[in-house]
Amino acid sequence: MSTLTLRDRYLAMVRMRRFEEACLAGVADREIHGEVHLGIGQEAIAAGLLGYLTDEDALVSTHRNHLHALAKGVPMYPLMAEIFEKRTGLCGGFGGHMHIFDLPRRFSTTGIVGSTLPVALGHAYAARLSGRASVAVGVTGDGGANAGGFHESLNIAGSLRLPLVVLIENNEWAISVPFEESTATATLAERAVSYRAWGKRVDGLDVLAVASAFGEAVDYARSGLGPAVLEATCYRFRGHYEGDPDMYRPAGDRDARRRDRDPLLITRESVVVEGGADPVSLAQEEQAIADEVDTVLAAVRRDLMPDGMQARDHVFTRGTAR
Amino acid sequence: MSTLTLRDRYLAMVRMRRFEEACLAGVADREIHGEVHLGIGQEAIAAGLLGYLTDEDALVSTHRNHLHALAKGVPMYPLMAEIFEKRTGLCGGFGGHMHIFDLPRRFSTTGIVGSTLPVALGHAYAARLSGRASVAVGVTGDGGANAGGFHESLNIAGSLRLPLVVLIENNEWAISVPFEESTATATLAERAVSYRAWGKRVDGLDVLAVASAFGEAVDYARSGLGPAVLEATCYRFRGHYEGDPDMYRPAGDRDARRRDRDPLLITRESVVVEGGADPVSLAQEEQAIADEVDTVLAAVRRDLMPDGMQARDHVFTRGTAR
Amino acid sequence: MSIASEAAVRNVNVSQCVAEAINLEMDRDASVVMLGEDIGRSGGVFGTTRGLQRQFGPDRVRDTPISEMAFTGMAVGLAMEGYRPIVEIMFVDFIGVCLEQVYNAAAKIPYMTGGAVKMPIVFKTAGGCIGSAAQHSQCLWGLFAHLPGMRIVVPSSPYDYKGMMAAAIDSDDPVVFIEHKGLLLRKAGSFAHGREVPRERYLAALDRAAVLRPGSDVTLVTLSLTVGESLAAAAVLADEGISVEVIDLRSVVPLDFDTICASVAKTGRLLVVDEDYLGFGLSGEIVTGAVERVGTSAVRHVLRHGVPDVPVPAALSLEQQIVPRQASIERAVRKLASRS
Amino acid sequence: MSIASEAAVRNVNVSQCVAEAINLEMDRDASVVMLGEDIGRSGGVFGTTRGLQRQFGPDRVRDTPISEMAFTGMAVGLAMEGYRPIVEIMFVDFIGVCLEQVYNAAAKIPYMTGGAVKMPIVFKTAGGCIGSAAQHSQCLWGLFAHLPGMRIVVPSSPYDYKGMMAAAIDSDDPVVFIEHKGLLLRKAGSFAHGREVPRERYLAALDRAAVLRPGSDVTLVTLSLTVGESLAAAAVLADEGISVEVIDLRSVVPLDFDTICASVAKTGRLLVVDEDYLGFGLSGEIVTGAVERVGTSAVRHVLRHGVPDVPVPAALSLEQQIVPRQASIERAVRKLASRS
Ligand SMILES: Cc1ncc(C[n+]2csc(CCOP(=O)(O)OP(=O)(O)O)c2C)c(N)n1
Ligand SMILES: Cc1ncc(C[n+]2csc(CCOP(=O)(O)OP(=O)(O)O)c2C)c(N)n1
Ligand SMILES: [Mg+2]
Ligand SMILES: [Mg+2]
Repeated sequence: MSTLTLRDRYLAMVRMRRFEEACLAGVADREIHGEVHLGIGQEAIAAGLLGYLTDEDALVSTHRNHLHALAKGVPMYPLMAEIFEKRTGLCGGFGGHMHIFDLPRRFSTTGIVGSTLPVALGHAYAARLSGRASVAVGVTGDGGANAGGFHESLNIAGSLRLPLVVLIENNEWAISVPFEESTATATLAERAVSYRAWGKRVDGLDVLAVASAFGEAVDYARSGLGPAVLEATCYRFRGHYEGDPDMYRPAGDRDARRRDRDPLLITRESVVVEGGADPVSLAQEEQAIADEVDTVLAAVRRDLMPDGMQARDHVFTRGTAR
Repeated sequence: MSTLTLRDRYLAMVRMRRFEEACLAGVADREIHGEVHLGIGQEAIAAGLLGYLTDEDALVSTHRNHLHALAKGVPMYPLMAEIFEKRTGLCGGFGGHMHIFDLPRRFSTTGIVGSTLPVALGHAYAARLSGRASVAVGVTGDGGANAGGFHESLNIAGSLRLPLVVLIENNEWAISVPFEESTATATLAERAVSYRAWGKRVDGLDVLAVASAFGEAVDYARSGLGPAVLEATCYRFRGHYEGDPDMYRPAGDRDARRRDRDPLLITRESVVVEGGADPVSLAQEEQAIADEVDTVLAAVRRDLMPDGMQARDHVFTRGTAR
Repeated sequence: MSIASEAAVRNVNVSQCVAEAINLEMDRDASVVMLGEDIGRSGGVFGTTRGLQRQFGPDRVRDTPISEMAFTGMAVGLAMEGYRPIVEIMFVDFIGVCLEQVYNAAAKIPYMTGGAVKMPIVFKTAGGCIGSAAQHSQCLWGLFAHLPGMRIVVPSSPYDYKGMMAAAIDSDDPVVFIEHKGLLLRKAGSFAHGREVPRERYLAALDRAAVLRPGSDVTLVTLSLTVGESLAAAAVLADEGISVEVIDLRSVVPLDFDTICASVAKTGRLLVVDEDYLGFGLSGEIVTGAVERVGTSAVRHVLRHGVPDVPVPAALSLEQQIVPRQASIERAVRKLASRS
Repeated sequence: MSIASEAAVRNVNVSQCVAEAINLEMDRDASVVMLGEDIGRSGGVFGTTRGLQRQFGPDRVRDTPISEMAFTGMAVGLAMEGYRPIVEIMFVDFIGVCLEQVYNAAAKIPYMTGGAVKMPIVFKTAGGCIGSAAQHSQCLWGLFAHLPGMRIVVPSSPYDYKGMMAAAIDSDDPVVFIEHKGLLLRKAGSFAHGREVPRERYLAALDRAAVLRPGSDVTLVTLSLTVGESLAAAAVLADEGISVEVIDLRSVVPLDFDTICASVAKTGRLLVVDEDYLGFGLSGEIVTGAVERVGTSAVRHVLRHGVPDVPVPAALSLEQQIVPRQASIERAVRKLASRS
């Protein structure tokens, strides 16, 4: 188990929420011109990952990747700058929100659903080849778990006992398709047996429960026993992407979930009530985080877009394949 | 349970073996110019299917499909003619051995591993749409069960409770890769739980055991409970394709398996010893089957190849898309 | 094609035209069924299937899991059962997870069976650049076109979106129907061509190009969203004294070379504007096909304007440099017109 | 390229040349690893990886399950870890199950990262027709070539199979390396060109075409197995008084237009012979690229000879009608040479 306190994790969640809100502002002001998928409401999962991974461990994420990037230690500034399509971004503005790459931290993403696990499996195989006791985390949503790559990757990991940790964020929806309608079983964790994998389902609004289960999963994989499947349940607070009219979910249910089951509020309550945190100093720390994010946002907004003249760079043929 | 006797099934197996041997002759004489995959040694599985399916039920098979075609009632003559690339074949010689289609019998094949189940799922969905109480059988080898389509198709079948029967012929090898090396679990049938499916593993050399298990699987699917996964174990007697040097399997083991565990010999023994069959009349029937196949082979050999001038037919653009 | 009177222009967007076409086909033919992600409960991420599930039920308008290999294969099985499936691959960029069933099964089965089995499947998908970077901005009609056995339909106007979808469903051949994300939410009234969309069912030809604007200096061949951009460019260029004949391809396979060649024979200058990758695709086929038919002496000058064989970048500043739009089309025409 | 003295021609087949190249690269660079079906224990269905697993162990030469999506993706992850993976897709026809990781990940990541991440992956695969019908006979280099970001390498001689495989592994760009099933088991001594294969390591250029036979009447551009067929055809045609310049492309992306255009400028007649589907692919790109560079007046006559946009049929009688081989190439040259 990591040495992080509940308060640490809570503050990380605050930082994540503020980060997503900064992105929201970028959408509202049309600074981000592509589509954006936010993880608001799912912070307890990402914050539960903290403390278990080093730069030697890999994490491969999805279209909904910002929180995982932060959890993996990707610095906020170049991350936000990439999402804002700026030349100061991690990829110089060539990648954008769905294509975040931070090689030194072994963090990458893809916008194609189901494509994360195969890449994570490659990192897990690299660990084997290089004799490193590292793990590779592949993230998928509940929807992505129905793609063929899930099966292929877990079977390979199981048969070679590779250190692959599959983190399923089950937020009950894949765009407009509810989990129960698209999945044969009641849980996704129970599929673990098909791959001789460790499997567990955890309440993804409970950051400590996630942390403890993720710690177990990582330990299992790291010790060479094979892959682990951790399913964390949660709820997508916003539309699938910013701009999604989200008419397919009962509005009453959605509003109630957001009001009554916000992981940020739940965790804050624990920090104060059970952890006995001083509300004043907590509020100060929250404010400091908000200020940090605001400062980054303001700076990113001042950054330049990439130079259009470079649009043909970075392909070996330089746009003259022909 | 079907009304077929063990003797009926045995004779069907003899017919299948003789059919494959006729194809072998076509390879030896270079009449078949493409690659050919034979099912010798796996007859007890195909013969176990007999009696449970009608033309309303579909069967989608693989590169190793001849026995399934015969089990599905595809007539021997146009089947063999197609394998021999003749104009009298099921597809007029356009398809060939890996692409056998008999639409009235709802039988089809594909040469792409893992692609059978999605197509079978379509047939299962058609049963649902049309209100037919039919089933769709999708065949795969042990190797093909590791392809993504296996997972995707079974999950859909499980969540919609579609009448899909997945028949896995586990012959221990996928070309040169042994089953245990490519698969995380000890059996494939145990994956059924991931799809809320019926699942069973059966000895695929025991034709009655296959028949009874297949009957159960079909009943389960037909009654609307959802998909069924039947894994039948067997052993690939010959190289993966005709011409395969097959140096990757220990020759001693292979020879012993072929000698001691030939389903044809095993079943014949049962027919005689347990079934009390008269060896003389049995031999006569065997001979009659051999004669039938020989007659078909001789006729197919006399048939013409398709007219080369038709090579651009059957595509709407007639080879002039441009 | 004349511009309809405003009275006849309905207040519909392109997605509604598509939904209307599918609706009419499903209504008249019970064998038409639809499979795809988010087509039912939500009516499609762009609304091209809105209302269909409510009308025809969840069995005929099936929201699938994210399992493209399985449900494209289902369409093949359904077609063998006599159904006429429409499969939605949400974005064409995702075809890499399920091309197998499209090109090795659906496209080949009619041929592999010596004509015995038809594959009346529509693969409906959205392409084109609206700012979503490398994995969500591609067109890829050139990829499908290289693989024989499929019609490739790429409409540009509200009228064609409806009429060609109806004809695609009606066709016994497999059809890849590629919508442009940048057109789907546009109102019919905002188009300069094909604005008038009848309420009733009609079929638009699947294999004819359309001369949308006659001209004498340059033949500009294009499709999809860049048709509108090209018409706008042609209007500007006319003021500069450059007469551009704008041809809307409508179909990529087959190509209507009669229309293309008649124009090139007249102008001697051929410009292909293509939002797909430039190399090894549509533009090379059109130039070569024209040269093969009318000879190199008749095709005096050729120019291609398309995405210059790089992925689509995220930042607008980069994207604008590589995706053909009105201003860059004008530049291309001027360049070609200046050659003699 | 001169024909080597018999003494220098080793008794190896093309597959052995490939295995030798991989062996030498794996030996000098521990970051080279290989993934694929049947590459280890069996040494490859055509023997192109024979002996490698014994030498380098099962971790570096990994027999995978039939899970192409997973193991092509593994290569992407491995490349991000600093490895140089070689992935074998047994037959190119199977690319439809895993194109996703090839074109949306490997091919785009260098660009999507603004040059920060390299993808030194070789996708090694076998194409070409040897009688196995519609799903096992395709070439498909035109499909890959349409998608930017990958080198497409298609050697024709034993020398190039070895040298270009070495260069492909050595390259920091993703490379699709397409072998021809009909060449892999042929002995070096049976080739008319590139028969001499050094034992030691060497790299052959990845982006240069080769003029294998000079000629003055017709420029014949081709690649892979039809190079040998074309050389044989050219010898026959020489006796008839037709002088054919035979160019072996070697690389499809990038194309070496310097070599092509120099020849066309001389002959004025361009024939592309392509075993891939004719439409929307290599031949259109070559004709158009040549016209763009030397102008329509210099390219007086063009002709394309390839698989006429139908799947490959099973029966030999049908196959012979659509797959280009020596006799049909001769007919095509005669047809083009007769035009003036
Ligand atoms: C192969 C593929 N199919 C479809 C899509 C379109 N798509 C993007 S996100 C998404 C839903 C994903 O659901 P889930 O995995 O549950 O993740 P969530 O969005 O809920 O976080 C879909 C269908 C895609 N990007 N890739
Ligand atoms: C997608 C795909 N990958 C690889 C192949 C090549 N291939 C053909 S059969 C085969 C082995 C199949 O093994 P299994 O499923 O166990 O069937 P068996 O041959 O043993 O009957 C392979 C790898 C293919 N046809 N399709
Ligand atoms: Mg979800
Ligand atoms: Mg097997």
